[in-house]
Amino acid sequence: MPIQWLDKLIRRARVKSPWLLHFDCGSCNGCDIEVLACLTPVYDVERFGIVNVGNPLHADLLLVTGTVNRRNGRVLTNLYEQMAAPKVVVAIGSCGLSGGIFRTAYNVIGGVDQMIPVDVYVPGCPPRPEAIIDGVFLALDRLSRPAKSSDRPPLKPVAGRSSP
Amino acid sequence: MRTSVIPFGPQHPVLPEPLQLKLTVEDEVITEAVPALGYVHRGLEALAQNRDFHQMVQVTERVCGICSVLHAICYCQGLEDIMGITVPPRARYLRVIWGELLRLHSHLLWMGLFADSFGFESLFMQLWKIRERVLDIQEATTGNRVISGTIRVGGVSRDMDARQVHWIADQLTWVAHQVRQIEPVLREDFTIRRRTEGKGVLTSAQARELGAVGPVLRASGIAQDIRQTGYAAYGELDFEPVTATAGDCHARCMVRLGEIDQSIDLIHQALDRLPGGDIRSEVRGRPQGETLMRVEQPRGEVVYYIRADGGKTLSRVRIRTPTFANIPVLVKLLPGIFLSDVPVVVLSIDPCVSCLER
Amino acid sequence: MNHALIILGIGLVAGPLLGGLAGGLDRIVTARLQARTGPPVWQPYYDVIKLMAKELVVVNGWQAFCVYSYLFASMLALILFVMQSDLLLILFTQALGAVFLAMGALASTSPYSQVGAHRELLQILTYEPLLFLVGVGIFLETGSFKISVVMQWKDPLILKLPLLFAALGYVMIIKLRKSPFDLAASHHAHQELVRGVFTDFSGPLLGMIEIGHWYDTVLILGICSLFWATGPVPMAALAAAAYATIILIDNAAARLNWRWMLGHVWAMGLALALVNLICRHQG
Amino acid sequence: MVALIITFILLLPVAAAAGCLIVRRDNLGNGVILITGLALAAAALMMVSIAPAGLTAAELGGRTFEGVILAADMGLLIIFLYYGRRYKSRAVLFLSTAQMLLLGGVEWLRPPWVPFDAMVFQADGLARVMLLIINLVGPLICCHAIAYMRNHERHLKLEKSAQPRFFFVMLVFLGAMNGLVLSNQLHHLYFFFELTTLCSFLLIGHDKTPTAVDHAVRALWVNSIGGTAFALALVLIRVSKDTLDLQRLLTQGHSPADLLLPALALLCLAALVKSAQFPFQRWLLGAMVAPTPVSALLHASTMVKVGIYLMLRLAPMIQGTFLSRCTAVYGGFVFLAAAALAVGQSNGKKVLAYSTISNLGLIFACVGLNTPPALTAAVYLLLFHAVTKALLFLCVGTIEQHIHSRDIEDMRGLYAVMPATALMTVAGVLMMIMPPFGVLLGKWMAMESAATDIPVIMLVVAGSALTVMYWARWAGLLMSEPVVVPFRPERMPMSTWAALSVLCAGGAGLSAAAPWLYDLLVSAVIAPGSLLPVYTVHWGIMESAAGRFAVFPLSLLAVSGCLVSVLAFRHANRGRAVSPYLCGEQTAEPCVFNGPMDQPVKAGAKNYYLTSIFGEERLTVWLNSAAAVLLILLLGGTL
Repeated sequence: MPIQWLDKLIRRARVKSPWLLHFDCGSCNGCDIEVLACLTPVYDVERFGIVNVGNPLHADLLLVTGTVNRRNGRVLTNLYEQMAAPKVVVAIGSCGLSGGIFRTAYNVIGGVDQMIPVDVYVPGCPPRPEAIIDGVFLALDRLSRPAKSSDRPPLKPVAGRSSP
Repeated sequence: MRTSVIPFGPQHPVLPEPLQLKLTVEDEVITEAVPALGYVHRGLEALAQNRDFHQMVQVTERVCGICSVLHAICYCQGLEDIMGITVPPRARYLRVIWGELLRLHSHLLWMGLFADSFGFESLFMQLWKIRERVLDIQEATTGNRVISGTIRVGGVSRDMDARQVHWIADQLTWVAHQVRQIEPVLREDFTIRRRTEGKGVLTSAQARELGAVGPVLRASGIAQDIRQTGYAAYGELDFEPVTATAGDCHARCMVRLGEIDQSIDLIHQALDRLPGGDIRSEVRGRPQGETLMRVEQPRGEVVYYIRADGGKTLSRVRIRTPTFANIPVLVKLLPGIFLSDVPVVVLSIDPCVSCLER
Repeated sequence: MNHALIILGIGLVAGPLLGGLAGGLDRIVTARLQARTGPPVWQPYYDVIKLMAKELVVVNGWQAFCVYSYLFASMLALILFVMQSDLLLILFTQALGAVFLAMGALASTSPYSQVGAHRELLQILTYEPLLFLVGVGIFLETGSFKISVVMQWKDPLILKLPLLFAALGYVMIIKLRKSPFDLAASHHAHQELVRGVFTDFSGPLLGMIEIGHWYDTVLILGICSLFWATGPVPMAALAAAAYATIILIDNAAARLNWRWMLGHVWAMGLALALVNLICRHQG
Repeated sequence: MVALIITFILLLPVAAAAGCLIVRRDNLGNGVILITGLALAAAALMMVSIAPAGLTAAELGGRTFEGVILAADMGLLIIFLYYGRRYKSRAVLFLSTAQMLLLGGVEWLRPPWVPFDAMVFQADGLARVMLLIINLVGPLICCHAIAYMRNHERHLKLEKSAQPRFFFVMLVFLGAMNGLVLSNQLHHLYFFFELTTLCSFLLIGHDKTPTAVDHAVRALWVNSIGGTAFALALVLIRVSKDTLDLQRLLTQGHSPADLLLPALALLCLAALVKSAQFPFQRWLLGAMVAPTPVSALLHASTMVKVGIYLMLRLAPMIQGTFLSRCTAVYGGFVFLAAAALAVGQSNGKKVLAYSTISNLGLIFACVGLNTPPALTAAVYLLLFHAVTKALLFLCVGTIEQHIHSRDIEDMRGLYAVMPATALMTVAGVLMMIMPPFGVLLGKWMAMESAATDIPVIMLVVAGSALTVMYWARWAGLLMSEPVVVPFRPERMPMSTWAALSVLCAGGAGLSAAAPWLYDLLVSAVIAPGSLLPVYTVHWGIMESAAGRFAVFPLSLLAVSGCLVSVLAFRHANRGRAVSPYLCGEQTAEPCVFNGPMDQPVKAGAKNYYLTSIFGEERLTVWLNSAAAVLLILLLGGTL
């Protein structure tokens, strides 16, 4: 009984206190300024306990914008691996989803899910702050569920992940 | 004296964008700074070779989300120059309005990040609160908050009615009032001056030599603003470049503060004189020829070189962005300052890595 | 014996209870000052519970040693305070905690952590003399370092030691990690050092540091309240007023650098303390 | 019984020293050293357990003993003259000649007169504290030196071992120290004082490298200033009083009309020189070229404490004088100044040297304050500083022989290489700055007693903060690299291991036992009369009118807290290991990130030494000048 109660408390705390790490892979800044706008007075995500911690070791939530290339993909994987479980990933914007308008550019591998497992996709070019907040909440839903190791497929080996 | 090596970026909370600076530090004084780029490089210019030149407008808007309209304007002006298209006066005025709105939101955004870089979080919040109003105007007039998508070759794709014109003027009056309230803080506050004055000083000779552009150049006392060339409708509007003489971070902030007022004034002027008529001329045929087009972005002068061989796609689009021009300045300014001033100096050139790397 | 146990319990509980509450109020007040709504008042508890339930990710095992020692020292300092023990001993104990935190940060090789640790040490260097002089000032007024004696003192000390109280203000700003002196670690990571000393702590260890910080907050506010120790109401009022002032300063100032902090706080703070002490006791 | 122990404790080291010189075989020599050490320790402990007592002149053969001492004095000065000529040091020549003239003068004009019932050697409270330090710490350091010197000579590739000579001097030094603290006649004390100077000179120059010789000569002439001041003081006292007997001088007290006060000021100068206080600190810094056990024994634990010892002896005589007050401010100043210079150092031994000077300054300040609580603080600091600093010096010596560097930066992540030594170093550092350990207990007492003196307390609080700064960063970086290896003591010789662990455990144990030491030892030093004790001790809590330090409860809590933290450490090592934060560009190699052009770059922060603020070159001149001004004030004030 106390265990259940504690478990409930912990899951509630996880939902109430998601700390986010924002990483801009190869975005045009459009999504990034909208992510930042979420923190500011009009949207104020701190209402929900969301804090931009800027450090993978502290974060629960990885917000990724932009397309992935070999170089920033390496950084992305490094950051993801440094985060402590339970963690969720939200890909933001058309580029983060699939590569978007840059999909065919020579230095673009594609969306974020080419590198790390993505939990929530937020479409838009750029998505509105409301959409981003909504995406975060969908991700929190996932955080509140008991984590199973099967939820996390091992990272796919992608060229460029490790340093040459 | 012991030296430390610090990677500053690519993921760093001070820089929203991935840019790495390898800093060599002695007791928190920078002795060497080496920038490492390439995290955002997508290969945009090459996309011109497999998109038609109309589609390419959307791509240029996404060179950078903060400078989007002005990239599109520059690109379209280039093509209009090649194809000999005259843009209707109303479209030229609308371009000015959107361009200046963009400058307004970009400068407010920068100012907020700048405040954050020296740890003045409440100022960041206040500035971004004002900025939201500017984004509201953008959204009301273009349908999108950040990337407007209204610029077309030959003109613009959206018009605004008289009611909107009125509303925009009202909103801008509010913005101007808010900015005036914050201005004394940025100008006078002891802690801000302590953190910005005398930091990252660039003399006018250095600015010329290193090829600085935009507010960085103007803060070093050189009154150069590409808008004075009179593209779009600027030739018909009254304005003077905002300059400062100190050449330090505080001066750069003051120039941008002045430009916020200037932009509001320009939009008011443009709204007052907004002519009637069409918003887009017809575009016929395929472009052939080459051109070099310059436009003043919030971060400074952007240069587009466009070459067309008469095909559906362009054979070359080359973009020299303002941040690209200002990076040598940054590398020059960093050695000798304190580690705690690195974010302030880096942000004072308003780096846009997405522009820089394309 | 029973009495002592109750006091011990109060000391143990007061830290998380009051400290967390103070943290929550701080976040709400700060948010309001920034035209935002802010999180609920119990947000710090959510944060800590979440952190404690996270995966244990470590850079270096010594971090755990140092964090536990830090928390232990901070708890001990507050308990000694609640037990109305010797003021200097309390100050030494809290310094012990601060040193362990810096040592924990030094245990990681990340330059951010290392630079943060050094700044933390510089902060200790900056505020320690002032904090001890506050103790000395209280001693010179009341004739004892024991808080039990100070608590029975009839006159508000702030009337006799106003300049020393101002010097304590510097200490509080530094100790509570507020602008313009939040150099080693800021509450929200937008500074050049990411989170400075906290950078390489994660999950449960970070949660424990947060709890330690609650204890520190209560202790420093407690020391501040000694300046009007005529009863619980004026004590609480003085602490609340000081805390509110510091939040206000935090929101109206940019972060300065450590050179300025060291020079200014030593010059101003020591001068204030010296003038006050000399005026009262050798003039 | 007492006579036996005193004779034993004085003669055994000398005999053992001679033995070392004669035996010249490693194992046998080592055995002699170890057995001597054990015997000395036992004798010192026995001395503590019996009532204060002494040896009178009659028991020592009266005038004959005086003659022996005088001859030895002259012999010593002739040796000084010889070295002065050999190393062409005019200062040594001049100062030694001056001392000879002064001594000869006093002998000729008014020969010291020692009545048959006068005490020649006396083991009172203070002497017993000193005896404990000398005979417990000293032998441990000698024990450490056995393996150290073997490695040292292997490293230097010596053909003929200089070890017999080394241990000869070390043991003679122990005897000299014992004699010094037991002497009751000032002119006897002078002899032992000079003998320690000679030992120090010989040991600093032991390696015979040009630097070593240079620094040894410097130590010799600087200390000769102290000797000269001492000799001059002897003359002055002799001229104004009819006795050189310390006990009698104390009971007679002083009257402003006579020359006693200037004489005391001169003795104070001698003490300051011996304790390497500013502006005489350079000899001690130079002395760091000596093998580390020498630094530990002479220049941290015992010889530099002679100054303190002398001042503590004289404290009752200068109570309430300007001299005393001036010493307090001066000591406080040195505490701050040396701590500031220590911040700017990355050389481990230099940090230790400055820290020693700094702590001695604090003790001088306590003696200068000259109130019973302050003197208690001085005795505690004396005791615990000796143990802790010996440990730290020996640790640095061990580390230096292993990694061939004494630079703090090179000790980064030492835990992975030398876990046991690294841990003991950290323990030593924590003992220097943290409650509930003894040094901090002393510092707490010092602060509580200095609180009424505003200039002194200002200096002390500032110095104390600087102290925390330079110690904490050192302790922190020993654990710096990622620790992956399980705990595995490195291989070190039994003698090294024994010395380090006994010192470490002893320091911690003594700290916990500090309240009992008060009743046992310390209170006897401060209040030999019928004064009320300064501190009351019950349940291991020391309480005075001004404050309360719960030593024993805090020690218990500290032990339990430490155990919990160790469990946490072990638990954390089972957690998932990640690389430190390097902005997302970390690589598989520790502390290497992908830098510009995708090249691996070694990241890393070095310590702040703040040389622009606390640099030696920058500050020393100013600090020396300030100290000289204070010193002139101190000496001039007595005239």
